[in-house]
Amino acid sequence: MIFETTTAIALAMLIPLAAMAGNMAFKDMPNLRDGFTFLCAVLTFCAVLVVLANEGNSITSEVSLIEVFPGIDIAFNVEPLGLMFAIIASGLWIITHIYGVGYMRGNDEKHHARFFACFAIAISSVMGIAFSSNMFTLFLFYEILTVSTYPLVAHKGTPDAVKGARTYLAILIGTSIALQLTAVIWTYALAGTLDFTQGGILVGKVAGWVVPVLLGLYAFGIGKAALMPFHKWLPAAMVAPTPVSALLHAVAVVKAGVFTMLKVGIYIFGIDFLAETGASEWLMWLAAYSIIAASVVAMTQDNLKKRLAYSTVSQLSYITLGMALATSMGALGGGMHIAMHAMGKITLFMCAGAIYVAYHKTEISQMQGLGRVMPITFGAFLIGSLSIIGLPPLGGSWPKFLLMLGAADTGHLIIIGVLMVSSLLNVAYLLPIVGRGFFRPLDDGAPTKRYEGPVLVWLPPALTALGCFVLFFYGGALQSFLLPIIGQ
Amino acid sequence: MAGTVTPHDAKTLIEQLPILQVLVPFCTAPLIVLIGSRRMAWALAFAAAVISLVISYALLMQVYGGGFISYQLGGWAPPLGIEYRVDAANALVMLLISAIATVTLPFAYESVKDEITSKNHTLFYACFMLCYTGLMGVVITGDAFNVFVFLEISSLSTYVLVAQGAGRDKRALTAAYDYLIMGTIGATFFVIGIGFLFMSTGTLNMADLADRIAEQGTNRTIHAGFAFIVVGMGLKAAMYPLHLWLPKAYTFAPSAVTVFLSATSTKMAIYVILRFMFSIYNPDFIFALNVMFLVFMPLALIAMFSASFVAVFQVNFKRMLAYSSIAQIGYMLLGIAIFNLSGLTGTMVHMFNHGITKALLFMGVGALVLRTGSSFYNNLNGLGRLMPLTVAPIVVGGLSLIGVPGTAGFVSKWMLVQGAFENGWWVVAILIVLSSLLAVVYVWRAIEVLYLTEPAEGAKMAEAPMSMLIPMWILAIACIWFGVATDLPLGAASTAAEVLLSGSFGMVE
Amino acid sequence: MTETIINFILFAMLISTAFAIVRMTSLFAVIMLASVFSLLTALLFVTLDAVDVAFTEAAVGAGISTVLMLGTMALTARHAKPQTQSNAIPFLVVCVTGAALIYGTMDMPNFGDPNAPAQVHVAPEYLERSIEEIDVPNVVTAILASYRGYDTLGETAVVFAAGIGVLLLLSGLARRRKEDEEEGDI
Amino acid sequence: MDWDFIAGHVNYWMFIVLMMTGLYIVVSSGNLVKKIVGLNIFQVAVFMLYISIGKITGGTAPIFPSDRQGHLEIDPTIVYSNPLPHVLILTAIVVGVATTSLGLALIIRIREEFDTIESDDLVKIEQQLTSADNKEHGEAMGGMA
Amino acid sequence: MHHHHLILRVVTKLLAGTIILYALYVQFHGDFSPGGGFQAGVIMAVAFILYGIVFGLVAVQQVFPPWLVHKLVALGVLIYAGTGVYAMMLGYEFLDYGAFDPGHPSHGQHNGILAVELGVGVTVTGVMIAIYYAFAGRAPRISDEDW
Repeated sequence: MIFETTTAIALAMLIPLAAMAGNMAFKDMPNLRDGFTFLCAVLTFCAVLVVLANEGNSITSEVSLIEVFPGIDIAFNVEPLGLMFAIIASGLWIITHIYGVGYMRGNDEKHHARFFACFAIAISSVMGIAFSSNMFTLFLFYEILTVSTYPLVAHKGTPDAVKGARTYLAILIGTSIALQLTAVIWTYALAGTLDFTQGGILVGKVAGWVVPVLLGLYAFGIGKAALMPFHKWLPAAMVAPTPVSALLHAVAVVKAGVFTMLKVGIYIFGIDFLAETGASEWLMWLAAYSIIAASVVAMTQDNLKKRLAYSTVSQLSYITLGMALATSMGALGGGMHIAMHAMGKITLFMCAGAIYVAYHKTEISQMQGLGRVMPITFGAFLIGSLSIIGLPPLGGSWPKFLLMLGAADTGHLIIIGVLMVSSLLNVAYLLPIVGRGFFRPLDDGAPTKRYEGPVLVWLPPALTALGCFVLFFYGGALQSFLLPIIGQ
Repeated sequence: MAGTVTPHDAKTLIEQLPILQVLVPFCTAPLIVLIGSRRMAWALAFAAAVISLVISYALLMQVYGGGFISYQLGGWAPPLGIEYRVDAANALVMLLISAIATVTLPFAYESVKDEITSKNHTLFYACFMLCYTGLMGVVITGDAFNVFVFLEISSLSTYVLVAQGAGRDKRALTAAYDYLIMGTIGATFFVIGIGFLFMSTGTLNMADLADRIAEQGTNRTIHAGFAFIVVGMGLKAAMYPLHLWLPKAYTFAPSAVTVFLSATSTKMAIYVILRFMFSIYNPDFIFALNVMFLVFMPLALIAMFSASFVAVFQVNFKRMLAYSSIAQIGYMLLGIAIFNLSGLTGTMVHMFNHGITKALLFMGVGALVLRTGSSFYNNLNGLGRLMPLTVAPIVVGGLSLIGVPGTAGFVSKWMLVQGAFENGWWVVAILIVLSSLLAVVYVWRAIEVLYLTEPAEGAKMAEAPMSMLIPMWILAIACIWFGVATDLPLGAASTAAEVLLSGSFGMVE
Repeated sequence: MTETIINFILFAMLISTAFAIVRMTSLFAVIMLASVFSLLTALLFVTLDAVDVAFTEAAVGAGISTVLMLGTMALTARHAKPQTQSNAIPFLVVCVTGAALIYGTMDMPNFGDPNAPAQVHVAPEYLERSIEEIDVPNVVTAILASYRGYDTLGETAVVFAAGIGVLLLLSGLARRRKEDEEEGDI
Repeated sequence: MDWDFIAGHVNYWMFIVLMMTGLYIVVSSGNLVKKIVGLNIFQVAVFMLYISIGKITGGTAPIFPSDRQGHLEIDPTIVYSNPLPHVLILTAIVVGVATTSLGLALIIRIREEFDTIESDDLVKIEQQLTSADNKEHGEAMGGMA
Repeated sequence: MHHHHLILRVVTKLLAGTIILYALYVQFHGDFSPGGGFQAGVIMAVAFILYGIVFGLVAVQQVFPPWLVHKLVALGVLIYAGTGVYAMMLGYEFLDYGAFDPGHPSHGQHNGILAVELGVGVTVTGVMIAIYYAFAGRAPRISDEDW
């Protein structure tokens, strides 16, 4: 035990803030600034690992910082799902930071200091989300995350960027304030508490029509989970520089959304309570619809990042689906998918960024034959794609398997069908990109010499692609790590 | 008594605090005129504000947990004499007013220099102190007629202060005139209301009024008195649809005046409404309950939506904020209409939180006006990059105005929504959050102008002077601080709400 | 009975003055009639035993206000434009307010009733105690300056506020010497 | 409503009629000076109502007679009217004149700046100024408004 | 303004003095008969205003310079408040005139009332004259002949 868990949690949130301060202070010294941020990223990851070492997969009691309303504190605790989320986010921050430095420099973007400072705040608030022990604290950091990522989306300052950022903000703030906040306060008024509790806090406090309505307020209010029809912000946010899309819109922000969704399902309503009342049935169907519809839309996108964004929308709904199935297996599958999808999708985004840095291509139709000149990038892309599709021996296969088990448990055979069809659709919109890259001839006048872009840009996706393999072999371990969330 | 020597316990300074609270700023005004020097004027005013702030904090701490302090002016026991009564409800409002005065004065120093002709500066500060005195006097007093007298002190000086904007835009004069007419009608309505109460009870002391109304029950005269008091004060509070004076007055008044007024004067009026409703009339008063539901709630909701909607379409930052104020007053009235502990706490805490938030935002506009000479959006393009230290607090204020979690504005909206749910008024709860979305739109518009548009070619803009930045940052930090560490405003506000709901002054332990 | 008759005559004069003011467009006439209105009010106050108030109303309403209004008139305009806009809304406002007021009078004690709440609480105490405690013949002065002396301080402050307000609007603070003025402009 | 009630209340109604006349002048009149006159009438009528609260039939002004040595004499047969409303109204009158003087000073300034003291002219001028503002500053923020 | 009739000017001078005397009477006799500081202040101001109307603004401002008027305005309020503060310093409540003569509170009350009435009188005189100066200092729109 190097630190107390409490200290480690505090550090996990404070170190990114130090990184922010560092970026402000060393505004005009790029190497010092970026080096310092890297150091902070590593330290943050270490702090999270300390928590892991200290607590393992136990659920600890909460540590309260300050009481805001009577009975509502800003408070933190450790719990497997959150800890997993924290590990992924902080770990991937290191890689994304390296990548980000390469991308921003290679691409001559402006306002580096502001960019990395906002990035750090976002990470800090993700840590807050991961460790919050009640819905209020979670909501607080959820909103900070929205606000701090807004400047990142609007980073370029072009009319397009401003418009995209406006959509981003309007939907995220709009849903969270109008629906989620209402739901949170309503929950408080009904249950008298907002603490995440095994088995839920609403059990016995509420019945009838209120349950599905409240669940609906949450489901749509958690706009970051990009459940249709509130998914538009995600494609809109693709105007952001790619490191933002990679970490925030494949890992931190969207995962904060589905993470919240799982937390609500597991600890606010309680899986059993949902199963008992059948309140989540409609949500399950909506998630299923979202999975298929977003995949179909993804196929029509020519812009690579947009296609990936729609793919994300679809994949996020797997997690929502897991919660809505209202079985242990579903919840577990949803939880695992947070990790697996993160690893796969960040790889894809970083590859997209690498292509942009090296050849300034954004549209899939322009990427003919590029695989021949950047084989590592396209190789990583292939691995990422396969993981998303869910083929063994890649990490992405586990959650799909568990979700299918869950669907079988509850006898929803159609859902199993949906999962199958979705996998096929994944194949249909992801693999052609790789195919085009490797097997089509290069466009006329395109460079024929092998060039992958700066090392800082191609190495990170290669690493995460490797991670997809590794996760497959640790799938079982991860599953047992997450068991406490379903009370086992 | 005459001719007999009665032993008299000398009053300690602590016991004298309630009167000193008003007296310190009060005496400053004539002193400023007597001395007649501009720098001394500012220094005196600031010193008085600081002293008064300390006193109000001390008073609040004395009544924080309930109970009240009574001070008999002239040594005459009420109801014969005038009484000051401090409990959690008015101590909180006094703390707000004195805190705002304390931060406004440093801000005013440069702003007034810029916006008002130099020969008027001395008198301006005297007038400012009178306005401040009047507000404090209204809030602290336990005598119904004394409310009117101090109300007029603050109103008259307010009219003059608003008119001082005429140096920049002559519409300040008509704004002041309209305000004068509306304000005087309001004050006269209030006097009529007091007259009706006096006619039915024979007393003017608030506590005594409450006792006598409770004893003899209500009648039509008392009902009508209630209506006139609420309408009269509603005019002052810019309660929809009596708000017509407000946008012009706030838009054209000098920046420092707008800062102070927006944060304090409407809050004072709402406090008076609360005081009369709850402490003088009994909360159980069925008559009032109907009024809550039939009048206050719809008007509050209309105000929240219509004023926010109008705010969205303004091209002038300052005017936008003025409309937003009307909407925010709607929230406070809604809290009254919700009529339970959470709702009333929401009203009290929103008075406080919105006070600091709005003061901050108007200060921000004032600072921008000082540097650019305009508060129109299209003259403020890209200033966030040119003067980051000045614009950043504006963003904080904007977030608090929306009610983003972690800011002061969130705490009050939370309490209101919670109150609505406790009543089972979930439609109202949803309307509250929906109207916050309109706030997102109008606030974000300002933020986009300041940050995401390109500044004019080669434009260079200095940061606002320190005397403005420091108050702005203090308020910005307060906006965040009170959004997280809520025990001061929320604790006091919930005590205040309990006091009010118990229908008395202080609490019977 | 005589009092009632006098009251009625005064009221008739007051109301006709007020109506005349509504109709008039010559500001000079309006101001003069306002002055007459004040004088009539002062008379009414005397019949209601409020001599101090009558004195003040005469000095203020008929005196100061009239002078100020005439002064303003000299600085602005002599005639008001005849009304063009519709009177429906003002009339409605007035009717609603009036109705509320009349509703309020329904439970009022009779005029001059010695047992009205206002006469039996607080007021008799002033009359009884002031002889001993203050020892001045004019009870109004006793209350004004002592029992409710704080209101009067407030009243003084209102006058003070009006004074500096007018200075702020029209002239500014006078200085004793030229040098002061230069100091003020730094 | 019996006769007693009417006789006992007709005074109040008279004052209310006066009040409403005053209020009507304020609300309906377009001339700024006349509005102030109306305000005065409105307020004075309210004062009358107050003073009439204090009146006791057969009462007299609340001033004690004093004997030759200056000692106050108390004659229990004399009924004094209620002095409290008088005090309140003294204050209110002063407040009223203070408001009037401020209003008039404002009118003088308005006349100097706008060259009119008629509210409909003022409204027109202000509308022109506002639409000029909107024209000049309208296209802030690329089409959001 | 200077070609007013001689008689008017002589009478005004006589009248002004008388009015001031009357004002002083009202001021210091207010507790025995109707009237007090406020009325006295108004009457006192009228004396100067009358003088100003007849002899012109410049003349009256020489007698009673504006800066002095402005100081009086402030002074009056301070006299009033100071009376109260003095009582506080003696350990009593603000404005408790009983403090001035603890052995005989009604005497103290007397003194206190005189002091505060003086304060009111001074302020009212000052304010009324100041307002007159302010109004008269503006160029009229309607000339004398048009009246």
